[in-house]
Amino acid sequence: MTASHEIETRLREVAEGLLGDRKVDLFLGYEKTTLPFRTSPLFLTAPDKANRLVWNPFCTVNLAVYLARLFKAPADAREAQRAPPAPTVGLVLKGCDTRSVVALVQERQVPREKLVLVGVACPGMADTRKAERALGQYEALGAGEDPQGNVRAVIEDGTEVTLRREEILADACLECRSPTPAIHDFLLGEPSEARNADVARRRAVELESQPPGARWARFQEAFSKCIRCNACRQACPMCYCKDCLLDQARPRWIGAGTDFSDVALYHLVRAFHMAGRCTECGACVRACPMGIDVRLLVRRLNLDVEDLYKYRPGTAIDAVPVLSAFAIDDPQEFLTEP
Amino acid sequence: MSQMPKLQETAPKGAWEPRIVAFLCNWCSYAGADLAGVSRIQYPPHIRIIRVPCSGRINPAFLLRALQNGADGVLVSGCHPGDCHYISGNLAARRKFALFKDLLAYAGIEPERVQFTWVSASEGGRFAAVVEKVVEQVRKLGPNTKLVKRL
Amino acid sequence: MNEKRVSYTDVDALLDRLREQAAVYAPATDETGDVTLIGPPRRDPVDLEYRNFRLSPKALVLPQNQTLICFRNGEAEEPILPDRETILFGVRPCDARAMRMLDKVFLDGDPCDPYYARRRERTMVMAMACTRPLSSCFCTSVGGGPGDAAGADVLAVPLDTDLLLRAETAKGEALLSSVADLLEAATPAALKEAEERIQAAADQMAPVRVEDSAKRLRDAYDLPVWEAAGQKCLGCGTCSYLCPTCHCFDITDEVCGETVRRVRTWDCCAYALFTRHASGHNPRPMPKERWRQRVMHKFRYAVEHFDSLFCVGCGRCIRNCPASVDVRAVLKEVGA
Amino acid sequence: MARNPYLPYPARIDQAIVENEARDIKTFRLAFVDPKDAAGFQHLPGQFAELSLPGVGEAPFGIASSPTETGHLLFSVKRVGLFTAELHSLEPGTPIGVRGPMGKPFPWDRLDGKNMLIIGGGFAFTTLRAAVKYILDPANRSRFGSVLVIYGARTPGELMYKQDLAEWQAQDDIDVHLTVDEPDKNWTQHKGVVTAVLGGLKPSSQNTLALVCGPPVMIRFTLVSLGNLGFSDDAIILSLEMRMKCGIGKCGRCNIGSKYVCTDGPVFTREELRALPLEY
Repeated sequence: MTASHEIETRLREVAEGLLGDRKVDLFLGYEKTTLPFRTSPLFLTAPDKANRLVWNPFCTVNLAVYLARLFKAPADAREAQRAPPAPTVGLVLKGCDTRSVVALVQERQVPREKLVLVGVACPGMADTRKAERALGQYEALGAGEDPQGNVRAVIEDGTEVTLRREEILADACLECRSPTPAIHDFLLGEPSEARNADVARRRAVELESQPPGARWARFQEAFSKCIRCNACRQACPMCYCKDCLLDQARPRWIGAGTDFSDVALYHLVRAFHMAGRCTECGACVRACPMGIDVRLLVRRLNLDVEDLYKYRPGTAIDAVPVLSAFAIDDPQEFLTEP
Repeated sequence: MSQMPKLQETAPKGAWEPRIVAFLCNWCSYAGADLAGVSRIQYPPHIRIIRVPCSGRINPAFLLRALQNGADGVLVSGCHPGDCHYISGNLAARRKFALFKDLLAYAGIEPERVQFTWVSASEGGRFAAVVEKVVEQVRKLGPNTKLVKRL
Repeated sequence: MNEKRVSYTDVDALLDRLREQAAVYAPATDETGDVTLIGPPRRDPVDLEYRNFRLSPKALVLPQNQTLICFRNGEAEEPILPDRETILFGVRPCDARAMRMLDKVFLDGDPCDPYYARRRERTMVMAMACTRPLSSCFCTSVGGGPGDAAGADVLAVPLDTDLLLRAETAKGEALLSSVADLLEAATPAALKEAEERIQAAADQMAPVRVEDSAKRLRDAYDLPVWEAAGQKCLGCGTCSYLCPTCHCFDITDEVCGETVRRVRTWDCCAYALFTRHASGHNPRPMPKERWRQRVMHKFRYAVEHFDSLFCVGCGRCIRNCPASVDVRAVLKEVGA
Repeated sequence: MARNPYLPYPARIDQAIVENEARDIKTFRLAFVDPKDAAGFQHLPGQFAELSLPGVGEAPFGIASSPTETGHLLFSVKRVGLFTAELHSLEPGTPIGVRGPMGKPFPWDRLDGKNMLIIGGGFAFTTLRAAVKYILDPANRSRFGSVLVIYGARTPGELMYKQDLAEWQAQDDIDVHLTVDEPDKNWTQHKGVVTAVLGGLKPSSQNTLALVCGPPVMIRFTLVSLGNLGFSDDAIILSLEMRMKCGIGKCGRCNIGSKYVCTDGPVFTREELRALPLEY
């Protein structure tokens, strides 16, 4: 594993170069923020500010989420005339983030030629909540990283605590099968292997092995905490629809409140729309203020897609998205026969 | 809203009977249902048909809304592969249906609540047989309670 | 002396007694390991080892779904309002103070909101002074404090072995006298300890300059800081949903057969649809304007409208923002 | 106990009149079911009300009738969205709910003894109609000086309230100028935008207050013209539109700066608007 500070140095050089040579108009990365165990997205335009870029175990935000916004198609011809030319954007991407970008390119939301992909071989990102919880009653006042990639935190009584990286890794990272960006213009760090390629499948199969009643109970338990804030949708790079089904008023598909029926519909519809599109970055889980495992259903659906149609989202830039494609001999055992 | 089917009223009086909403494609399955009717093939009266242009038109949200509004089961039927009036609408739909059926199963909703099939315009008998099977299976499951919204 | 004390070992007994007269919400550990306010029918053992709850208690006075009107066959019916007295035990002073702000919107205005009013007048707040604020806390900068009693009927202060209890309103007085047999008079030493603990907590919080925010924000519509914060903002609404003072709502009609329910649900000014007109025109089309609205509303408009900041410094929006935008940093830039 | 402010008064659609050639503006005549509600509904021109259709929702509309027209309320509604489309589909006799009156009316105490300049454009003439009707009522007319109305629309067919306009033009206690952008062959009145007519008439700003309602573009140019004519910001009165839900200052949706359009507006002077952000 390449040390974070080396990647950080290299990242700053790359960003400074890209901006300085006018290869990009905007560079998206991460910067330090006020609280430990977090970083904030950085919208960088000045090459001399490149030293604000950081790379550490908490560079969690999937920056691809900003792309659909930056490349939003104009609403009409008049707007198209007034719109400034699309910027060229460089951005820092982990394995999962790269898959989001690829999927967005596949779905024609973002032009590949306007992007400079700075991939980082990702050692797995820490989960802010897990890290905070690991400190129990204490709060971190500052955090750093040791040479092994573990998180070191200074807590309120002044002592220093080491949190082992594996113990505070985000769930999505524990399940990650391709931490190194496959598609990139720059690659920082040494490519790393997947930690445990089976975790997602094991989790999904575990759910599947239970009887319907138990699965429903699990679904209810997981999602009844939902407060319908839409944070999962907003944080998701693949949720770019201009007019989301969930917001439509005519017909109003789903009530706005927290009746479990509406909560269930929301998450079923969203999970379905993510099937074969979710790049498993975990942005939804991180954004959820209630700590819900938002990926409970889509984790399984993505495996279905892989098993049935041999497709993994965001892995091939010229592939047709799985639900836009079909074959005459697609499996159809699920059909009812008289 | 006024265009919502009033399922409560259409249910047979007395003991609980399953209420099934069937989404049928205009070109094959609706004609198949029609043929079952004109051929006087008996099938259970528990079904309320919504005609759609093509099985490819069906958004899974339709099916969820039917369940939310009190349907005990949903049946979706389109043209057989290769017979789609729009060439490939049913083929694109087939992938969606396969995943959607799995999705409901993972959430713990009984798979028999939402069923998919193909019925051609000439298969009045097949249509009646499918309906019979769906109604029987849903009857065994009992009323849908999981997704129904009550005001 | 008004102050009473109860030993930590007797707090559960005290809560059980209160449960005889009201629905009691008290801090307890939930399934996920978080300490939250847990109410009936559960009566979990109280857990006082918490900094603050993930969710503010506002849902207990301003529920996330409130049926305003039911229409059955076209006839409008008003919903039946809850009758039961409710006691919120362990609410932090910041969250108790927030209820005073909600009161300004829903009670003091004309007309008063009958749904909020009913819940609020039947809700008693037993606030729990804060001895260990988080680094995201800044209540002392917005007029509150770790021992602030605004919005509380009873203020409890956690001491070494006891909980100090002080009635702050007549309602609180009556409540404490109804359980007088479980309480002892507080000693002067206990009072001193309470004061010291609160002061120590207050001293931990770094000041944020907001006292003149209304003035500073008056000419701040065109500052670059709005764009800087707005471009990071995902429009996720977490800040508003967790905020104890955010109260904007939507009203929608839900239909089931012949029954219609007109329901109000929480809403959020960070959403693009919040202000979009039927014509498609949107007065706040970009995240920049929406961020400006949120800050302006809390730190300027509310001051001009209600003579009160609409922020209690609980820091939930700071801790939970997926893009880690810190409202304190934004306010600081407005001051620059 | 005070009446629940979210509870609409039951009313009925008495009549629905198509106002324009495009047939997307209709005026609905509403009658309260309970005469007590009718007596209790005391409004002044400039105010608005929330119309309520169970299952569809609620939407705010300016009241187009004057309180001097008793027995009913008028609302002119353009079909733009979900609620208005539903409303347009309704037949006379259909029940409908009304909540209101809401908001501040035109400042009638300030208007006493003043000359009135009333400028409207398109389908925003609704509350201006109410104002004109109110001023022309025999019981009120002597309270005001001269009344000059300039009303413009895209085409003659898009002018609303044609019968009222004809009556007013036949009267000698009011001066009504109509203008259209695209006249047809029968059109004999002004051609062009309202500001052109305003520039030609050059009304004096002496002891005069201007009421202005119209689309944003019209407002923008009219404000410039009025300024040139010597109208102070304080003498120009506008009415704003905003997305609203509750209408009673609770839901936090319709604010422009620290003002709530529903309770502090919808009527504002230009002076008041200058202090607010351009979020409307």
